[in-house]
Order: sequence, then structure tokens, then C-alpha cells
Amino acid sequence: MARGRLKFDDERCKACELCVFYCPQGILELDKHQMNSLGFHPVTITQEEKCNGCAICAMMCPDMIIQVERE
Amino acid sequence: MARGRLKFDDERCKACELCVFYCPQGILELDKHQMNSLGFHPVTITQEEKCNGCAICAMMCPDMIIQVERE
Amino acid sequence: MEERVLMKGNEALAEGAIRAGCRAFFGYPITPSSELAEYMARTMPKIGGVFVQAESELAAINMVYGGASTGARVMTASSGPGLSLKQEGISFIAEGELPCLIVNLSRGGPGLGGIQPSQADYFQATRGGGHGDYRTLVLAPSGVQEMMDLAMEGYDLADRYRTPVLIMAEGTLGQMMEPIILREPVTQFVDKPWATTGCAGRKPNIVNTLHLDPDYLEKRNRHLDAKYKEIKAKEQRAETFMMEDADLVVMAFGIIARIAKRSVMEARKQGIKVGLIRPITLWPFPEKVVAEAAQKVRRFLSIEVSMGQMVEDIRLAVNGMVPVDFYGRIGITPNPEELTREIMRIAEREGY
Amino acid sequence: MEERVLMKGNEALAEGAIRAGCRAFFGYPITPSSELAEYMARTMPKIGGVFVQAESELAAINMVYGGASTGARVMTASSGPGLSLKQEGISFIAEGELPCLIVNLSRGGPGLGGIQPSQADYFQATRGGGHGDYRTLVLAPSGVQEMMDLAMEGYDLADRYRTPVLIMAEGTLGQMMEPIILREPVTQFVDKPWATTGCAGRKPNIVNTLHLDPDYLEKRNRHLDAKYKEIKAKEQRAETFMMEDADLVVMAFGIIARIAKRSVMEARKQGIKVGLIRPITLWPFPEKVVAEAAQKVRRFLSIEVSMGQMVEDIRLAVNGMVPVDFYGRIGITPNPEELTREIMRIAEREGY
Amino acid sequence: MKVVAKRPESLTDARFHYCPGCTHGIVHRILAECLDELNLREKAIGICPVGCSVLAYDYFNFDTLEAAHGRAPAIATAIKRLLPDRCLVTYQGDGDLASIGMGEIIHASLRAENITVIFINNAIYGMTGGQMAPTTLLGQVTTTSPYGRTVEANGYPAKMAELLAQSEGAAYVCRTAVNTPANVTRTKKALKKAIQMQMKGLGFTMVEVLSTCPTNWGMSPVEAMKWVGDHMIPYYPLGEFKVKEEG
Amino acid sequence: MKVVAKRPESLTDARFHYCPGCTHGIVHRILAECLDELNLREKAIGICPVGCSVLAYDYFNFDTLEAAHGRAPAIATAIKRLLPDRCLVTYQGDGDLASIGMGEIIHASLRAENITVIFINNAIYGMTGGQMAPTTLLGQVTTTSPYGRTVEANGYPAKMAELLAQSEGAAYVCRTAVNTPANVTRTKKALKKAIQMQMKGLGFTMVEVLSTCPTNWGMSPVEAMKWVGDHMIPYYPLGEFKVKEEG
Amino acid sequence: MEKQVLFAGFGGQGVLAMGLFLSHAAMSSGKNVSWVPSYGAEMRGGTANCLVTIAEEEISSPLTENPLMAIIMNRPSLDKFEKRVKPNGLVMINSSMVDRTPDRTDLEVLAVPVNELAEEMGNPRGANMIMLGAYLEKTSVVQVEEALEYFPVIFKGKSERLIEANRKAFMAGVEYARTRM
Amino acid sequence: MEKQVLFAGFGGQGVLAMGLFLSHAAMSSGKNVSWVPSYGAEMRGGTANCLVTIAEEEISSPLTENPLMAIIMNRPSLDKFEKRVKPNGLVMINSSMVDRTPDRTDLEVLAVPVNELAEEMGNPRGANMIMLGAYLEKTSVVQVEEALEYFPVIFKGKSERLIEANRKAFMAGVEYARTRM
Ligand SMILES: Cc1ncc(C[n+]2csc(CCOP(=O)(O)OP(=O)(O)O)c2C)c(N)n1
Ligand SMILES: Cc1ncc(C[n+]2csc(CCOP(=O)(O)OP(=O)(O)O)c2C)c(N)n1
Ligand code: SF4
Ligand code: SF4
Ligand code: SF4
Ligand code: SF4
Repeated sequence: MARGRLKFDDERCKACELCVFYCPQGILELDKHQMNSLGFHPVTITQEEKCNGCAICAMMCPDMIIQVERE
Repeated sequence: MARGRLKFDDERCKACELCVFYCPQGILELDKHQMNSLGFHPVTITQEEKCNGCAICAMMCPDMIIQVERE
Repeated sequence: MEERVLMKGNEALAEGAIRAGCRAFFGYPITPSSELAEYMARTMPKIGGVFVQAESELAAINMVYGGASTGARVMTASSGPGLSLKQEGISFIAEGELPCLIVNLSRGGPGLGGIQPSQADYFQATRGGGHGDYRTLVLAPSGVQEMMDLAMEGYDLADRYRTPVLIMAEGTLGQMMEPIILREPVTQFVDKPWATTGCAGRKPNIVNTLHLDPDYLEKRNRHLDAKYKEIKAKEQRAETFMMEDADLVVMAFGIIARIAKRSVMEARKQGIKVGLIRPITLWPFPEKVVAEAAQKVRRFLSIEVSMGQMVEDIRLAVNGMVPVDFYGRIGITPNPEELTREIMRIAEREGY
Repeated sequence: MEERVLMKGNEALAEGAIRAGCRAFFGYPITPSSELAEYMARTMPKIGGVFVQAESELAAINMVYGGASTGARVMTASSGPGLSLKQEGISFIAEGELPCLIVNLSRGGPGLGGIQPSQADYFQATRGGGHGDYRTLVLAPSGVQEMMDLAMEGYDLADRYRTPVLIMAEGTLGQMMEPIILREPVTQFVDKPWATTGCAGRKPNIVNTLHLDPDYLEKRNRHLDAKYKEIKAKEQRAETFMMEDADLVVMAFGIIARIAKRSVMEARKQGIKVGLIRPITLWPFPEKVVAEAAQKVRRFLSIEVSMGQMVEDIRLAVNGMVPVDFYGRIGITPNPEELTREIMRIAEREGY
Repeated sequence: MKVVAKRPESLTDARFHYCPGCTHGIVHRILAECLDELNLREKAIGICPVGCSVLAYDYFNFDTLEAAHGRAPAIATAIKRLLPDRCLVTYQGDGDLASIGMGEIIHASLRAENITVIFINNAIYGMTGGQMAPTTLLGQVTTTSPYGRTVEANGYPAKMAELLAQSEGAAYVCRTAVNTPANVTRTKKALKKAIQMQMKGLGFTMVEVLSTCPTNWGMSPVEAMKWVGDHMIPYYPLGEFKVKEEG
Repeated sequence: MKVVAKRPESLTDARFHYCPGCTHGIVHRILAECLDELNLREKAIGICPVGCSVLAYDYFNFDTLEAAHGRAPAIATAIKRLLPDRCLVTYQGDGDLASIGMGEIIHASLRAENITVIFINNAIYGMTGGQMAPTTLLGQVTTTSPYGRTVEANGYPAKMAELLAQSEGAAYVCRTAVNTPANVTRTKKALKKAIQMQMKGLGFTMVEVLSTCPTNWGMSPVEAMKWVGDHMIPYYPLGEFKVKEEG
Repeated sequence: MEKQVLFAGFGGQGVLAMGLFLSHAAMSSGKNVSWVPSYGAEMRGGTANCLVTIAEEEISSPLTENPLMAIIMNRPSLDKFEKRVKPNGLVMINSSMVDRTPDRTDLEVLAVPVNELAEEMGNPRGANMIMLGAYLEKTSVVQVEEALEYFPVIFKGKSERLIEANRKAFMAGVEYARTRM
Repeated sequence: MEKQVLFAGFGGQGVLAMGLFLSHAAMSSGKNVSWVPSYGAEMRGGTANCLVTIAEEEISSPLTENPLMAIIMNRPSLDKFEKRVKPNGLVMINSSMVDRTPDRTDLEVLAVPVNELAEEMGNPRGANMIMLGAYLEKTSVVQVEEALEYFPVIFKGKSERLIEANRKAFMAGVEYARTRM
């Protein structure tokens, strides 16, 4: 059961994949089916239940796309 | 008996007295009776026979007033 | 009669700035401006002001940029090579619209040149030696009293128009002594809501000169241009002397203007109808006075300690109505006798 | 037909310099001039030349001072703020009479401004933004072929007159591509007995700009002045177009001049008697051509990407004979259609 | 659930113009978080450089000035002298601070100016399109070292933290990186310490941050992060080079 | 008898304009003797600063340039790059080298330029009449530190030898003095070594020479010499700070 | 008469390269030509465009407000440049990226789904060459045959593989224009 | 009418101070005055001189080629300035340092051996004040009595001893002029 919850600011994501790379749970990836107005595939979370809200993704995101909540 | 001999370029001496101060033999002094065209009393040697030609005066003279000869 | 004190031009200028509220001086030593810095170094600590000997003229002018952005009245002074090094900074200050006082106690160039008085930085001062379309107000004192008075007026103009003001004086004016009347310290200042002082209780302020959007860059330039047009319309200053019936008009600024004045008197004694126009503002150039005069007189003579720079502004103002002659020296400040000779030479040649 | 190659203006200029014998480039990156430095960085090592990325524009211009003093053909390039920082050095180079090539790929100011093409450094270039009485020859190419040709001619002029030569081109000219004919490399060079290369077999040479003796300082300034007068007499260059029967003369330099040319053609199609004068040397300004034209035409129109700088030189040359109008943009390079509209507006207003 | 990561108040909500994965964004956030936590936003005056972060004045939610290239320390000096209780932060790239601004940064440190300098060392000129920086590594290819940087042609990369630690006026000099979560945390600690020492009036403080320029390095953002660890840190060791004791 | 001390060939016989007892003269002679002994007069190119030694081009009997204030290292760099077998010597004061010329000197050292810098540290601005230099000692009174130099107002004196020794491009960095016969001898040894290392292409070389300015110090030349020993050397220790091994 | 064509799109779409190719081809076929890139800020990204002017005689103005033709590779470019094309001018649109057609009725409009076509032929980066092929086939600003001849010249230094891929893409565009437009 | 007097000599002879004293005295006695030092190079030493202009009305030019009076403290100064003094002007010469008299016959020449006099009264540095006393006594550019009154003002801040020494030297000059010229 998930201890963390993520909100993404999709429109601003630049698809740099830093969060994807640094997420310890490996549960982030770019959503190839979406494209934002900047022409990027925004990041998304694959298995929400696995997120423990460590907020490392947010820490490494240069554009503050990810807001993290934790229990 | 003198082992060194000094030649002074009186006209250019600025009477800074560095040679006077550094001469180990203490045989240099300003010649109050002379004044060169710069308005300075040029340096002179008091006891020529005591000069051993160590050339320290020349070494410390900023204006190369003193030419030193040694045996 | 008010109490007079004998003062050096450099000190009068510095004291004037202080009485106008200058509380920070940033400078790098250079002859013949160093005395001014030294006066500030002695005085600022006593009045709780700031004196920083910058590591270079570049640092100094950028300290002025920073200091002025706090809203404080700040100042720098230099000469020749130092002014050249400040050109980038002055361009930034002009676009940032930061009021400040910059002093050029000018010396002979180009290159390292000499330290004799000179007026050969006129183009740099009036055209903006830096990049882009900008101007600085340029004031040219001709005596020690004016060194003080124009320093004080300089700050008013700087604040009113949010623009850097340059005082240009030959080195001699800084070195010479005359009795002057000390002016009352200024106590009223305009407030500067744009200043970057920390955003407590308001939105953040930004001092910036970068405009990547072409349209906005053009907007900014048109804004500055409009301001400069207003200054041109309102702030031209000049002293005129014996102009009523003049055939020949001598033009000169700075200390040369006083020497020329004597020559004008001498020439008058010998029956020559000659007058004098002394620009007090070099930019804006007093083109109105000159253009009016051009309607009535027969010829102009520009006397400068340079190879001929102000003469271009005279020609632009005269616009072909009458001839404009030039007499220049470099490194040497001409004496009244020499100038009288030149005036008489022209008068005879032209049969005035 | 000779073989043509498609080249960027920046590369053509760099290649031209190299073909003219340039063997050292000293520069600090700045948009839009960096490509030129990058071309040199790639090429110099291959031809045994010197490329140094200086720590600043100040260092760069002083490296030019040093490099030129060895007699080598050397070069630097920059833009806007960078040129302002070089003013002290340029003043030294002018007084040291050191031949060299300085490039200004000009961008919008003042301050940091923008990187759009601009002509607002005209005053700085033609009046000498540095201190003292000096001038630099200023060449203004209007196409890629001229970027190469004027670079090469620039070195000839620099050596002939022992003076720094400035090439001023809007950034666009550096970015755009056109087919050009590559010129033959220069093989003949004047020798430079004054160069400081070590005194083997001769008396020591000195490169110096300090003149503490007022009389000698004046002598130096008069020497430079005489040289500048000679350059003014001999080196004015301009392109004229459809001037024979012109009522209205459009004046513009750089790429704007080509755009204006198109507009002149368009206006002619509509029966307006309009011609074009394109200064190729900004200093010396082609005042002879302009003064002659002023005898015959009814009006001038100066078109600049600035708030109006060259227009002063036109007015000085026209000297009141006919009116001189001005049309300027900043940050935006006007298109032919826009300029045609302006020409037609004036033609209608004046009933040409 | 409570929010554990969100945009700090000391940043506006303007979108960064930086390239994807550029670490300027991370350092901006760190600075903003420090000011928030130290409650200094309304006392802060930021000096932005000429460099990719030239537009930082649009992002920082406090008073800012945009400086001429390399002169931020001189500007900060003047402001701090006139407003001694404010918090002065300059944000400078390696061209800005280590090349054209070398004189200003060293003298600000010698004068023991009470300012905090954030030095973004990304070993290249970003804004102008990838020219060599004083900090470019030996062998590194840039547009002005097209055959790779060599000692003969270009000299040695500048170690600014080591150099400035020599200055007696320096109270705190530290080099960190933002290539891992742990280093991001350390960077924030260091910057906070620097700002606190500035506000105590201990002297000149600087944090050099090893950063990335994926665009001009020609790497993906992730590769760039690895490159920092594999190539930059070995030449630019992390750590505190000067910590002045109080009083 | 044979002549053991006379005017070296690398000096013209122009009379120095320096004040009585000013040590600029001693250092001029030392440089000239080194060039004579190394037989480099005809290969030598000297760069004179703006400072009291601005007229050195009248005294050196070899090719010379007069530089803009502080830029001598940039000028020397260009000449050395174009004429690699020449002997480049810059002669700079403390205002010239340590204040306005800080950027140029540090970058010349980082670039490992093969030049030799003679740095005359006399703790004051001579030519312009006694203003504070970056090397002015704490407490020292000058026309721009009229109440004595303080850390708060003026910061710390710059230790250039220590600073430049940090630079990886520096092959030889040494501080000497000319306040005693022994130190004059050491200064000559150091300068000779520096020039030889330059000619071997080992990199940047500098000799900082603690000197006097009796006039602006307001002392007699002899007092000034003592002041160097009593006050300058304690703060500016003598010795070699960097000696690069060959090969 | 001078023909001016504008190429406009995203940064990565190879827009400047299209202009360069055309310029080279035009020059090689003995014409006068100028290529002026839009002058982006010192930062990355954003839209890119370039203007190519081709003429038999010497080129007077390399710039214009109103190009005769426009090659539009993405939506923002259409919005920005539609109104500026000369009356009765030509607009070629990358229909894979542009979801609307011009509002102006005087323009000749040709739509080519270059991204799809490129994907189909397994060379996504070839989209711009496809557009170019179609453009030349339709306008003969430069003859297709001539252009093909100059491939080796234009891509001098590039690998055979890449040249071949580009030629294929180019021909695909020509093909599309011949058969399906 | 403006009176202009030139003071010239070696660096250390207190030449500028003489001019300053006169300027102060003139100002204090309600006159207009200007003091312009010769503008030496950035180096030390050499000759020094200053020009003092005194007038009842506003001073037009503070500079002149031809001063009315010249106070010459050493030989080089005489050589340099003799020809420039106004016709029938006054030249005062420090005869202890100048071994010739002017060649011009129109000039009024007054010689004072100020160094000897100074040595005699055991105040070698007082030579310049002696000359000044003699000068004022002879010319009354400023009345001697007035000058004396203003001593405290002029030397404000200086030690009583020094002021006294200066007054003595000044009076010695006045004396010399009264009795032996
Ligand atoms: C006086 C001056 N010189 C040069 C430039 C051009 N320029 C702008 S930014 C820059 C350097 C950018 O590199 P860096 O400081 O490392 O910052 P980054 O872009 O890498 O973050 C240069 C040389 C300028 N704007 N002003
Ligand atoms: C650009 C510039 N700024 C300032 C000066 C004025 N100036 C001449 S020499 C000098 C410094 C002299 O001191 P230093 O370098 O220590 O040499 P010193 O005279 O003591 O031997 C200065 C500031 C100048 N000539 N040029
Ligand atoms: S790090 Fe930020 S910008 Fe990058 S992909 Fe993740 S959410 Fe998007
Ligand atoms: S050291 Fe030289 S200048 Fe000084 S007194 Fe002795 S001889 Fe004269
Ligand atoms: S160019 Fe480099 S430094 Fe600049 S924003 Fe892009 S990635 Fe960041
Ligand atoms: S002022 Fe000082 S440094 Fe200059 S010559 Fe005199 S004593 Fe030497």
C-alpha cells in the first residue's frame, strides 16, 4: 500500500528522465502516448502503490514538476 | 693597503646614503662641500686604503654610481 | 559678504557631491583625479558614508551600478584610460536608468598619453563611448565654484531623469584653488520605489538591461530616446558674453572658456566685435543659443584643447548658416595672449 | 565562371583574414561573433597560426596590441559590450600605431541589450569610443563576399597607415550564407622595421604611448591628425546607385543598404526619382560624394538600425544645403516593403 | 498525507527556460529553499550573471539585478556596503566568475566582503553555445578547443575553490555537486552555512557547484550526471576548503 | 685591478628618474645583469607597466613595450606565442599586477605561458602619489587609507606569490627582497632561475621582489630598507613557493 | 525575378538544413542565392526558420516581409507566417504536425504528411528531405534531376549510408508529389 | 586690473606654499584670487611653480603667458621665465641660489639672499617666508599689516612654534626690504 503520492505538472515536464533514473523504486517513466505543448512526453508513475514518498525524484527534478506527499 | 678602488659618477648621485649605510668598512659618506646639478651632495670615500673592493656599495646603489675595481 | 573659503577644484567637487547627499564613492586612483578620491577617503568614514578603492575602473563603475540601484547617491571619478574602461558599465547604467555622478578630470591621450589637461574626451562623453544608443548628461564647470555647484546640480538632474550624469573638467580645474562660497547641504530627495533594497512589503524589484525580445528592445530604446529628447528640450545650458553686436563668436568650455573670455575683452578693447558662448552642458549641446546666434553673427570660432571635437556640434547647430573656424592645442592650455592673437588674426583676415 | 562556395559571413570574414596573412586570433566569445572565433580555433592550429581564447575582451585587445607589435597580422572580434571593454586598448593601439583588424558583429544595446542586429555602435566606431583624439578606419560590408574582401583590404589599409582597422557588420551578415569567390592568398607584405621582435643586429625598438612632455604630446597628436587627414583625403569609399536624376537620396550601410537598394528599385518602378549612397568606409565618411550629391538632389533620407547616428555625418557633409530625414529601427532589421513604404511616404509628402 | 516536496516561496512560478535536465534548475531551487528556511527572502538581493542563468531574475522571487558579465561581485560589494543587513547572493557561471570576472571575485574575497557567491561550474560556456571555459577539463572538446583542451594551447583548468581558499578574506569556501541525491543534500547544507556565515558578518563565502550542460556536452541529462561523477569530481574534489572560526 | 661592478650592457646609460634610494633601480640592474650573463639581451622583449617604472623602456637596452595598466601579461602572452624563442619579461608594480591586472596575471599563470614576471611589491602606489595598494599592510597609512588600512574597510593584503603558486601552470614562483646585500644576491639567483626555466619552456615564472618607496612611505631610503625587514617580510615571507621539476 | 521561400518549424526538424540544401542546389545550378537563418536568442530550443532567396541576377535584398513561398513544418509556424506569404503564394504544410489548413483562400496549399511517410520508410529523421523532394517536384525552383546530381557535392564529407538515406527520402517526396498530389 | 605673480623654484623650496600664503592673504583682505600650480608629471622632483592672480573684480583668466611679477627661487627658473615677464614687470630673485641677473633691462629687479638670511636666523626652511615678506613690503599687493593679521587664519591648525617661526622669517624679509633695498 502506497506511502507516498505524486502530482505531476505535465505541461512543464521536459522529459529529461532524471527522476526516472534516480527513482529508487524504478516506478517512473515517460508516457509515450502523451505529448505536452513543449513537444515532450511527460513523465508518469507506473506502479503508484510502490511509491514510498522518498521525494528523491522531486529532489533531482530541475523543473519542479513533481509535488510529493507522504503519510 | 687598499685591495679595492672606487670610481663615483658624482653628477648622478642622489645622496640616498644606501651605500654609506651598507658599506661594511664604514668608509663612505656624503661630501657636504660638493653639490651636483641635481642639488645633491654626492657620496665620497673617506679612507681609500681601507676599501677591500667587496662591491657591496655598488650592489646596493640604485643608480649605479659606483664602479668597483679589485685586485 | 558670505564667508569664502579657498579650495582646490577637486575638493570643491567632492564637497559639493557630499553636500548633495553623496554617501558612497567607488574609484580607482589615476592622475589627475586621485585627489578627489583621497578627499572622499578622508571624509566618508566621518559621515558614515562608504569609500571603496576598487581594484579597477571596471569594478568601480560596476560598484556605482550596484550602489545607485539601492537608491543612494553615489559617485566615481577617473581620467582618460579609466573612463574608457568604464564605457561598458556606463552603457549598462544608462539602460538600467540608474542616477549617478561620474567625473572625468580629463588628461591628454590617446593611449597612456600625458597628464596635461585636455578636452579630447568630448566625443566619448557626448556621443557615448559605449555600445548602443544612449547619452549621458555632461556638465562642464569652468571654475572652482562651479565644480561644487555643478556636482550638486548633477545629482538633481541624475535623479530627475534617472540617468548617469558626467562632469567633465580639465585636470587644471581640479588642481587650482579659488575662494568659493560653500552651498547649503541638500535635505530633500526624490524617493526611488524602483530601488533594489530587499522586497519587504512589496513586489520584488528588478534592475535589468537584457531584452531578448526584439520588439521590447525597440520599445526600450524608444523610451530612452524620448527621455533624451526631453532633456535636449529642457536642459541646454550656456553662458553668453558680449553677444549683442558680435560679428565673431568664440565658443569654448571649461577653463579655456575663461581664458577665452579674457581674450574677448582684450579684442573688444581693440575694437573687434567679438562675443563668447560657453556651453555648460556639453550634452545636451546648447544648440538653440548657437542656432539663434548663427542668424546674426558672421562667423564662429571653436577653441578646444583637442584636435577638434565640439566644433562638430557647432557645425551641426549652425547648419551651414555661417562658417565655423577651429583653433586647437593639445597637452598645452593656451594662454589669453595666444587666443587674443588668434582672434585678431581672424578679425583682420575677415576685415571685422 | 569562377568556382563559388556557399559560405557564412563569419567564416568568409575569418577566411579572408587568413588569406590576407592573419596568423593570430585573440578573442573572447560573444554572440553573434563566436562563430568567427570558432572558425579560427579550428583553422589556426592547421596553418601554424595562433589562437588564444583570452580571459576577457580586455586581455584580447591587449594581446592584439602585443601581437601586432611583432609585425604579425593579428585580429580580434567581438560585439556590443565586448567592444566597449576594448576601447582603452584601441586607444593605445591607435597611438602605438599598430596595424590590426578589429571586428564588431554588432548587436542591440545599450547594456546587455539583445543579440539582434544593430548599427547603434556607429558613434563608438567612427568617433572613437576611447579617450583622446584618435580614429580607426571603419569598413562596413553589406554581403558575404564583402565580408571576405574587406577583411583582406582591411589589412592592407592597416599596414599602409599603421592604424587599427575596424570592420563593423550587423550580426545578420555573420549568420547568413551566400556563394562567394575565394580570393587568392596575399603573398607580399610590407616590412615593419619598427616591430619589437628582439634587438639582434639593430638598436632596440620601443612601442610606447606615454608622452609626459606636453610639447611632444602635441607633436604626436598633430602627427596622428595629419595621418587621419590623409586617410580622409584618400580612402573614402561608397557605392552609388541610380543617383543620376535622383530627387531623394537614401543612405544606408551594411545589410540594410541592400534592403534599401531593393526599395529604391521598387520606388523607381512607381516613378519616384530616388537613388542610393552606401558608405563602405564609415570613417572616413564619404563626405565628398555626399556633398556633391547635395548640390543636385532635394533631400536625403538616412536609414539606420539605430536611433540616428550616421545621420549626423550626413548633416555635417550636406552642411544645410538640403534637408536630411531619418528613419530608424532597433532590434528589428526593416524589410524592403517597409522601407519602400517610407520612401513613398516622403515622396508623396514632398510631391516628388 | 502532507506535502514533502513543492515549489519554494523564494521562486516565482515562471517556467525555467533551461534545457531539459540542466542542473541550473536544481541549484535555483536549493537557493530558494535556503532563503525560505532562513526567512531571508525579503532581505535577499540576488545578482544574476551573464550566462544561461541571465534570466534568473525572472525566477527568483526577491530583489535582483542583472550584472554585466563577470562583475556581480563588484555590484554585490557596493550594495552590501550601503545596506549591511541585507543578504547578498551572486549566482555566476564559470565564464562569468573564473574568466572575465577573475579580478572581481578574487578582490571581493580579499576585501572579505560579506556576500555569498554561488559558482556554477559546468566546465563550458552554455549561453554562447559551448566554447571552452577556464574550467573545461583537459582533453575536453568544445567549439573553441575543437581538438580537445591541451596544456600547450589552453593551459590548466582553474580550481577556483582552491584558489579562493587562499584568500584571508574568505570565511567559507566549499565545492559540492548536484549529480546525486546525496550531493544535492550536501549542496543545500553548504549553501545554508555560507549564507548564515554571511549574515554573521564573517566574510566572503562561496559554494562552487559542479553542474551539467547536457546540451553543449552533447550528452543526455543522465549521461551528463554520470560524467560529473566520472570526470569532474576526480579533478575537482568535493569538500570544504576553508571554514573560518567565529569571533 | 679588474672591474668587479659596473653598468651592465642590457641597460642604456640614461639616468634613472626614480627618487633617491628607490629600489626600482636595484631591480633594473639585476634584470640587466641576468640578461647579460645569459646572453639574452638580443632575444629579450620587456613589457613595462604603468607605474613609476613606466619609463623603464628608456633604461632597458633591448626591445620593450609600454603596456596599458595591468595588461602586461596579456601582451607578453601574444608576443611569446608568436615568437616562442624570445625571452619575455614583464615588470609590474603591485597596483599594476595585483589590483587592476589580477585577471591577466592569474590567467597567464593558468595558461602556463612561458614568460617571466618581475613583481615589484612596494606596498603602495608610487606613481600616482601614495594611494593604498592591494599589498598595503594592515595599519599602514596611505592617501586612500588615511586612518590606516583595516580589514573592515579595505580587506586583507594580497599575497600574490602564495596565490600564484596555486596555479598548476606556474613553473616557478619565488618571493625575495632587496633590503640587504644577501637578499639582493638571492633576488638575482631567483630571477636567473626563472628566466632559464622560461627559456626551457617549463611554464609561467614569477619573482616577487619586496621593494621600497621611500617617498610615499615618508621615510629616508635607509629607514625604508629597515621597514622592509621589520614589517614586510614578517607578513610576506621570502622563499620559493613553487618549483616545477623538469621533463 | 527573385524567388523567396521561407522554411519554418521546431528546432529539431531540420528546417535550416532544408534551406541549406536548396541554397546549395540553387548555387550549383548556377543561380544566385542567399540563406538567412532566423536569429534565435542565446538560449536553446524554440522555433527555427530560415529564408532562402534565389535569383538569376544579383540578389538585392536577402530579407523580405512577404516570401513567395513558405514551407511550414509545425502549427505555430503556420499561425505566425500565414498572413505574411505573398498574395497567391504557395504554402506547403507538414500535415502530420499541422492540424489546420490556412484561412487565406488566395494561397495555393499543398499538404504532405512527411512524418508519417518518414516513419513508414523507417527513417524518421528524413521528414525534411521528403518535404524538400515534394517541394522541388512541385515548383522546380531547382530541377529535381539537377538537385539529385548535386547530392554528392552538397553532402560532401557525409557517409554514403546517410547520403543514400537522404536520397531515398528525397525521392519519396518527389514520388508523393507526382502520384498523390 | 588683475595682478599676476609667478612663483618658481625647486621642488623643496616651498614655492607652492608662498603662492598659497599670498592667495589666502589676498582672499582674507576681500580680494578675488586664483592659484594655479604647475602641473608636474606623475613622477617626483623637478622644478615647481605656481601662478597667483589677484583682482578686485571677478577674475577672468587664471592663466597667463606673461605675468606682471615673478619670484625666482633658483637659476633654471630665471632662465625659463625671464623672457615671459610683462614689459617693465618686477622680478625678485633669490640671490643665494641664482648666480646671474636678468639680461632684460626693462625689468625692475630686486635680489634677496634668502638662504643666507635664513641660515643666519637659524631657520633654513624659512627662506620662502623671507622672500614673501620682502615681496609684500615692496609691492603691497597685500598690505604687510593685513598679512600679519591673517597669519593665524592662514596657518590654522599649525603649531604656535611654527607660526611664530614663520612670522619671524616673514618680518626679516620685510626688514630687509625696508632697510637694505
Ligand atoms: C562583456 C561580455 N563578454 C562576453 C559576453 C558573451 N557571453 C555571454 S554568457 C557568456 C559565458 C557563459 O558561460 P558561463 O559563464 O559558464 O555560464 P553558463 O552559460 O555556462 O551557465 C559569454 C562569454 C557578454 N555577454 N558580455
Ligand atoms: C587604466 C588606468 N588606471 C589607472 C592609472 C593610474 N595609475 C598609474 S600608475 C598606477 C599604480 C602605480 O602603482 P604600482 O603599480 O604599485 O607601481 P609603482 O608606481 O608603485 O611602482 C595607477 C593607478 C592608469 N594610468 N591607467
Ligand atoms: S526530472 Fe522533472 S523534468 Fe525531468 S522528466 Fe522527471 S519530471 Fe520531467
Ligand atoms: S647609493 Fe648610490 S645614489 Fe645612493 S648615495 Fe650611494 S652612490 Fe649615491
Ligand atoms: S546550455 Fe547548458 S547550461 Fe545552458 S541551459 Fe542548456 S544545459 Fe543548461
Ligand atoms: S615614488 Fe616610490 S616607487 Fe616611485 S620612484 Fe619614488 S620611491 Fe620609487
